[in-house]
Amino acid sequence: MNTATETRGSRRHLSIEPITRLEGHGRIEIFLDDAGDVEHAYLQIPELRGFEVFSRGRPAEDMPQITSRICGVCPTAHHMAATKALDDLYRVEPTPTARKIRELVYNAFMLEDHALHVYVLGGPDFIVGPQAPAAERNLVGVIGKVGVEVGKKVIAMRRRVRELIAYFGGKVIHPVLGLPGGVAKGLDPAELPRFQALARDALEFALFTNQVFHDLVLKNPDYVKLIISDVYTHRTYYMGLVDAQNRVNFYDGRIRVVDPAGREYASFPASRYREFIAEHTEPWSYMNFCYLRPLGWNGFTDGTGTSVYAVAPLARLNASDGMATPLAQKAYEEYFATLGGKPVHHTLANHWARVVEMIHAAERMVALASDPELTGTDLRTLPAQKPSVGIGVVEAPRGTLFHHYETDELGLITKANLIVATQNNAARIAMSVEKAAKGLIRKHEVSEGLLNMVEMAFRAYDPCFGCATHSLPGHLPLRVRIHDRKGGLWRELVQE
Amino acid sequence: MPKPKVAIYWCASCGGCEEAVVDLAEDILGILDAVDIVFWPVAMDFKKSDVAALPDQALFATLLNGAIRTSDQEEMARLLRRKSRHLVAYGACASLGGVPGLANQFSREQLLRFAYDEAPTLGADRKTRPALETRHNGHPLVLPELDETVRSLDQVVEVDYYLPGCPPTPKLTQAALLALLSDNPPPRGSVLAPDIALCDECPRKASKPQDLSFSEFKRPHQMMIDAEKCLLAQGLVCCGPATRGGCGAQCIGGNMPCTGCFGPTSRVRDQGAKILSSLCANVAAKDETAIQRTLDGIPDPLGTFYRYALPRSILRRSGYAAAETTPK
Amino acid sequence: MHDPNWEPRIVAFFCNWCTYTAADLAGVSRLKYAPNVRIVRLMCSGRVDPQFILAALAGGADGVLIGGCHIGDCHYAEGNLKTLRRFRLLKRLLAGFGLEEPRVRLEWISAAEGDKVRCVINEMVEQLRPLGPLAWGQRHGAQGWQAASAAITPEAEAAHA
Amino acid sequence: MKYAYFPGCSLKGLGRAYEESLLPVMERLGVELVELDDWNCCGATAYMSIDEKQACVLAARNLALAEKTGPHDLITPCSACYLVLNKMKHYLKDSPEMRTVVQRALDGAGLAYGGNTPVRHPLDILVNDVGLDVIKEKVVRPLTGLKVAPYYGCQVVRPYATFDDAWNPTTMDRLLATLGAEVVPYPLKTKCCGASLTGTLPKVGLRLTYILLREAARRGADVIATICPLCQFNLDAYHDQVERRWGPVPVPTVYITQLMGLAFGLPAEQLGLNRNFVRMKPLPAAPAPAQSK
Amino acid sequence: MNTNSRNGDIRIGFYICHCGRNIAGVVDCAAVAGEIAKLPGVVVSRDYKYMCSEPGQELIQDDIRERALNRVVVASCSPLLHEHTFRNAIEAGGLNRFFFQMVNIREHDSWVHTDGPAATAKAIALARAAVRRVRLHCALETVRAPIHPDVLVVGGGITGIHAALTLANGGKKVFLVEREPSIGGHMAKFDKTFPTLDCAACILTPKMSAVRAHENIRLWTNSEVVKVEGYVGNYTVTVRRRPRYVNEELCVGCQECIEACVFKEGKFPDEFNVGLSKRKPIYIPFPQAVPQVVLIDRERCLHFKTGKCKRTCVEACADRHAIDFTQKEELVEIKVGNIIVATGFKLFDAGRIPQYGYGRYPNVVTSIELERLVTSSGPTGGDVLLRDGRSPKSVAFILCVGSRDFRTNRWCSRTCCMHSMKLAQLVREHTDAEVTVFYLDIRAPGKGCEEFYDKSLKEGIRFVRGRVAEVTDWALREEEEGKLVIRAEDTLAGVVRRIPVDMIVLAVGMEPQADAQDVRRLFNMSCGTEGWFLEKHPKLAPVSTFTDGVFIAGCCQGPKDIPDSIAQAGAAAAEAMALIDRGFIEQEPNTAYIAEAECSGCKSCIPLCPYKAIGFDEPTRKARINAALCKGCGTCVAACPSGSIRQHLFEDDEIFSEIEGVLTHA
Repeated sequence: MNTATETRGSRRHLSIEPITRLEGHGRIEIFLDDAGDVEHAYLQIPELRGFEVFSRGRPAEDMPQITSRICGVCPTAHHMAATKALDDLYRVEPTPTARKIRELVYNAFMLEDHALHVYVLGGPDFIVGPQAPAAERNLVGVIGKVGVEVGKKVIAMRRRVRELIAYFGGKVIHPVLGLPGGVAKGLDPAELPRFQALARDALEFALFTNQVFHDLVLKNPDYVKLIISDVYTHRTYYMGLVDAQNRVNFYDGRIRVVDPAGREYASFPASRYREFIAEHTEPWSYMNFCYLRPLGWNGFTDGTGTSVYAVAPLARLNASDGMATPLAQKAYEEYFATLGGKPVHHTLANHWARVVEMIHAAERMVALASDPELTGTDLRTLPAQKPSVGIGVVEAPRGTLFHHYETDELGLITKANLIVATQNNAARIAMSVEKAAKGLIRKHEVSEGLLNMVEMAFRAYDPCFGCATHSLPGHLPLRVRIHDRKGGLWRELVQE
Repeated sequence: MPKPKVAIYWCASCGGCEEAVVDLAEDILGILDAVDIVFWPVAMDFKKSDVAALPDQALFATLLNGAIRTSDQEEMARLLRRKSRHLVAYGACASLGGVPGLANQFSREQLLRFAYDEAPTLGADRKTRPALETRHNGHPLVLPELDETVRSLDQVVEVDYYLPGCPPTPKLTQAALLALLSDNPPPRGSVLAPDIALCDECPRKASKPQDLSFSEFKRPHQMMIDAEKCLLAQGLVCCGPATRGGCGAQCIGGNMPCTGCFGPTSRVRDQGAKILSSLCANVAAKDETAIQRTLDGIPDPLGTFYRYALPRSILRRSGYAAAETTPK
Repeated sequence: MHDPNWEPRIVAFFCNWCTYTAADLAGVSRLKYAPNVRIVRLMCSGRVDPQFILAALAGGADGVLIGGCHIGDCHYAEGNLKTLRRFRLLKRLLAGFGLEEPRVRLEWISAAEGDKVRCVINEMVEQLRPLGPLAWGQRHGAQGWQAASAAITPEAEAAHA
Repeated sequence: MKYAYFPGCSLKGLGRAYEESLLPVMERLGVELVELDDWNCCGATAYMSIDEKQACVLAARNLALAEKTGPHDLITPCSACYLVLNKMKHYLKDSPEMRTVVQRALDGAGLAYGGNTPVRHPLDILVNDVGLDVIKEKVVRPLTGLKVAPYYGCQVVRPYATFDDAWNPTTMDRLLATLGAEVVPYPLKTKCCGASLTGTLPKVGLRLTYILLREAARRGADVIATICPLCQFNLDAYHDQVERRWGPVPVPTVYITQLMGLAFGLPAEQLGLNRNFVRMKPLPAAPAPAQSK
Repeated sequence: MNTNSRNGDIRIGFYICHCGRNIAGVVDCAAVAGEIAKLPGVVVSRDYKYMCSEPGQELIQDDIRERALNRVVVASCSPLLHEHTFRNAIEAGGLNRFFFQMVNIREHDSWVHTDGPAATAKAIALARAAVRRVRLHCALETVRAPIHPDVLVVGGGITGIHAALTLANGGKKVFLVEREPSIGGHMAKFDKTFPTLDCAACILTPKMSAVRAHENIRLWTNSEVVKVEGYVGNYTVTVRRRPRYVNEELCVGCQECIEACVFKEGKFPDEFNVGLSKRKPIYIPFPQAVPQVVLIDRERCLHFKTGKCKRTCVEACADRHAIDFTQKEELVEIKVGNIIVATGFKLFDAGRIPQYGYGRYPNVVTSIELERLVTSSGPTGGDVLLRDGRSPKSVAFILCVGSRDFRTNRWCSRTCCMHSMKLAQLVREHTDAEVTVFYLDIRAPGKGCEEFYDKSLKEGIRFVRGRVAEVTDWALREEEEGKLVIRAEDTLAGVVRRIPVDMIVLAVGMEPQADAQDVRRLFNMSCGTEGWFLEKHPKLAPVSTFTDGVFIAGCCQGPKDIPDSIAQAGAAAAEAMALIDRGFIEQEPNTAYIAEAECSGCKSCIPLCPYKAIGFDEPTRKARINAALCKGCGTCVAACPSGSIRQHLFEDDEIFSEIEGVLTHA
């Protein structure tokens, strides 16, 4: 690979390194035609960490802690998916108390993770502004825009929510609470008031965030135009976890898929995920691209004939019939009303959908925190059966997450398979990037602002290549490289 | 006088170490008063060239997290080493190799084979392999090559300090930065955490009997775990005695055993060997079969004792792994 | 294929009271055995820290032999039992590291069994031959633990400087 | 109880009476013998001394067949077979070189031998597996008053004294006592019967035979009990020549299994007793059943 | 002079010993010295003929002074042999005795290898390791522990008796523990002793009574050692004293009780007469028994079995009240500084060689049985008789029964030849029988023994050389009728003989005691493959064991005749006395210690210590090691999960550097 770098180095290329603020790394290669218009763009993921492989031989009960190391940003998602896979593996139901603790922790996690993206990772594009200089498009920039007080509020809220996770999980980054049939630690009733107060504040915070989003984004016609502009639009399938009433649920339920017209295409339990999901390999990327198996791989195409689907906030809202909590439901309705009904195909709408979900998560926290069963002492159902296969699913902030383990009868992993959020989105992300590039880069005209807008197409998914490349080791920065017709490198945008 | 410049960089990591820095929460503002974070990919837009342009030693310190798996990472590690007065291996992966270091038990080929030939969710086009160089629609596309092994940072460049933990706690992070900024920084090579095993600070220390011997090793899912009593005394494998303290016994606080993310004390060269040594010595059984039966309670010694430190262990990686290399 | 004049190198950890003495007896009895073994004397096989075994393997040994008193005969009552327990799990661990079975071996050899020293060493050398050099350090781009531990135990290294 | 059964050539030929008595007796005791399918020469006779390797391969084939038929011990009534098959097991264990020769040969025949199947002698099985008490129960016609000299021959206990003492074996003594017979102390239990010499050095061989017969007679034995077809034939077939040189020594030699058959109340002719040159006298009058208890 | 190791400048002296040709014959000593000279810190590197010699040691001492050495490495023989010598030497040279490391290139190299270059390479590797290691050595002080002046002697045979008397006469307090009810052992059963044919009783009895009488000897018969704790100088021994149901203090040995016993006649096989006579449930082992105290056989005594005995014995004992059915077994704990083990041997069981017909043919007897027959105090009053009372016309001895035979015992029992010739002569004295001795080789190396052999020949005893094949009772010829027939090859004449005789004597060899293995563990000794207790060195330390303060003497160490046993008894006594009179022992300071600040108090080490040397210090919540109790095995060091326990002389870094050293290519 070094040699390759050198030969490229010998070519004429400039590097303006624009893409950051996403966990893990990727690379985009853009090829221009003679006219200087974009002919093709490729999203490349250059890592492989091999979690499935080095999980082999490990005791299954260690998986929630091992797989959480796939991603330190959403460790709780992996931890929970793994834990649910263990429930399935040992055929045990978590006790009511345990289930509620898990849900409380999980919603708290969704809230703070979304908050992170809204205020630190994706948000700045809007809050600070797409055209703003790079150096300002970050937390500090956000603080500059909304004021230190808000900044402190954001930080404090995140801290408190994460303290709740840490209370149950021991640690907030890579928690340890999950065990088959329950959780390792219960809630001391003395702590309950603290968490109830927190839940209330969390809800207030979510609503405040909703307000901020309305004030800074929706009140700005340019932004709204941008969101619904065709450059950021793709007609694909959408996938998400829903409860019995087809309402959004992060922790549990059936997997529902709707087609580009918003009609239910499939609804299935996690155990059947292999029938609906398949991975496609492109020789030019380490990351496999997921598609709907029954439809077959039809390339990076949207609209009719596509087999590409999306996950994450936008997809979850599309795939559901509503939210399970009142305020979130209200926001949900406003969201679709504003954006022209279901399904919403606008990639940038992910940001708003994220805010809607924050409200939902906060409302769930309030409900759970006031549930008498939460302080119960019956924390575990001990496994009695010999293990063989276990499949678990949750909605990670970045989309549907599958953990699938097979073990020998000692419960040692013989086979593991993981489908993570960003992988589900990979094909659509690639398309979004190419479309944005085609739409924005014309006649050799490239500005950092334009490039950031290409980048936005990408960042809206809050893609986590740390996750996506769970199957890939080490990692590389994302580069955008623009090549001319002769294949020579024309411009390179690199983020180390 | 300008504030000291600090860089934070990641290699083969999960982003948890970034989160750990973010988890300084309000305190991050305090740190931003003391130092300039000039380079932090996850949260700020800055350029490699900015760093390259700096004179050597210009950075006061670099907190580098993640293990080393690709030559790009090695290149960045060297660059940052050159630019930094203090290079800090931040977190378990940089210090010890970390959980992804478990990949050292397998070969790169095994990793690729699963991902592209064997995974149950692969589609009709299974067995397509990513290629280092391909042409697509006539466009040349290249991918970096993966190293055979995961390496800890000090196996690539000289490291001045280690900040252990998966991830390090905000408390330690802050303390570390302050220590480095102080007039008499700790001696080079030191690990910026207490050099004493976890039991010292474990809230359950007193509940461990003095004559503990193991007639059985239990696995956490097989039993109800007493929330007060020493986990070893409950027959669970807790790596606390062989693991550096300083984390505040968080996992114990979560009522689960220590898995060793802070690595060994300075007196130990191989964390796994040591925990194995002490656990086994205290097995109660006296005859071969009984001993075997007891030890069956630890079905995966490698994964259990080297959860974070395989690349940094004495043997570093599996022999099979070395035996099988990816066909080019 | 490896260098034809390659000879297996075995590091042996012998307890002072039984096996080391047995090796002395082998000498006094002028028994002849393969010169491939390097004996490190410890007071008891219970002192054999698994780290020593790993260090030997990583440091260039092709095999490691641990010798102690027979069970029940330990000069320190039960030191050898502790060795046995460690050894059992260590073998499983080393299998995980992909180390061939014959490379690490535990033998109970009493002070009287000079001939057993001869047999065991000869046998082990023959078992190692077909396996070829372990060369763990080179194989893994490390000079074994010496490089690996450079930073963590600076004082230890300084001592060798 | 189930065993793989290797009769060997003798039990189908000269030693037919042995098989004729062994099978019904074992059946009485509820012991199932499954004759090996397609067994071949055990490799004994002169073969062993001419080409040891090939002899071993022959033996090994039988053992391989036995292993194929299942996890049962192999029972070999003929002392020669018993010895050779056991010898083979030791060879395979001790001599890597022999192991390779044999394995290569077996591969050729699509067979394999793991060295597991134990090779056992009926005497061993009767005393140690079946047990004397079980045998006692089956005795309906105790051999009370019958004086028997137990003769083991040279091969069952030497060199592999697996189930009895090499110098002073006693299993047959105890078995005979169980049948109600009177066991005469017979110091020549394991002396050579001369069989191996009668062919080559008739003089020497015959003398050995004579010594065995005479000592049995002097100690008042009505009959010599044996467990080896070769011994039985040798002690039974040369009475004429013995008589010519030293005068008559009319002691018959029968198989232990034949005596068991009688004790179990099986008719003499079914036990092949009529095949003897020197016939055994009919048993003394049956005692009252009370005594048999 | 720099005493403390690490940072100071290290000046190492390396010395390789030729040991005459012992080492130099195989290892190229000069080459080794040359290689080692190149190593950092090595300022002197020499090879010399005999390092352990005066001039050899002076060589080192001069270098220490003139070249300011502060570390010394000697490559020669085993440290178990000469480490002490060299440590003393460098100490005398003004260096702390632990700035020393020894390399074993004789026992572990030159003596076991023939390939010169390979042996030389090995020597270099081992030396390099030692040089790396010695750099890290620290100055240490040896610890002195006092020695308890009392001695325990285990076994009351002639060996134990002599050892006890020697010590007692030297003014030491001795505990003599004997398993049997009387001391005297095998020798007490003998009629006469070879080659002098003087009466065994006459020389043994006085010594036995001397033991009884000696003020410095505590004699405990009917007793066994059950537990031994501690170490040289400070052993704590537990002795089980079995009840004899007769009070030793009160019994005067009048034996009236035996007369009075409800059993009018002896009914049970008499152990002392190896079953050739009968005794009563209350009895005295033999007339000269010491102590002269009767005892009651609980298994056989009516009182114990039925409770319905008239207790005529008690009446007979009258006002002496010596008989005490209530006696209980007691455990006594004693403290001693040294232990002499003289537990003797057991006779080979002739039944293990069925072809000799022992047990089947009544007139096949063992040598010890015959010994009792020829003794005037024996069951037959000294008449050698067949079981049917006839006097034998012909007697044959079979030698090496169970000895010099791979199927039984491989060793020569050393005494059977002479013992059998003695018996043969006695048989000739007592009867007019023809005597034939079947032997493999006549071994008569002892003083006066060869002469004794000549005497036997002169007296017309026939010797046939050859291992007897079998003994039977079937006759081939007339003259064999009704006799035992020996079949043997006469290897001198080259013919197989059948020899009919009336009586056959099996000269059974000696074997280790049945419980030798338990006894060995009890006293922490080793056994040779044959099962005899192992001496520390076959030549230089024949009565010492690998456990300091535990000595062995007599036949428990290997077959011996009486003079040799006595000699060893004296030697062992002298060794013990030497230690006692020195008053203290020096202990290796190889103890484990805890780096206080580093210990996390995880308690993993505490249960590991067999000596309870590790405790938990509640105030500091850390482990603490009591150096006085630590024996330096290092098990806790290897086990300490945080590496916070270290061991003097065996520090982790020292061992790592040794490993590194043997593996570094030259």
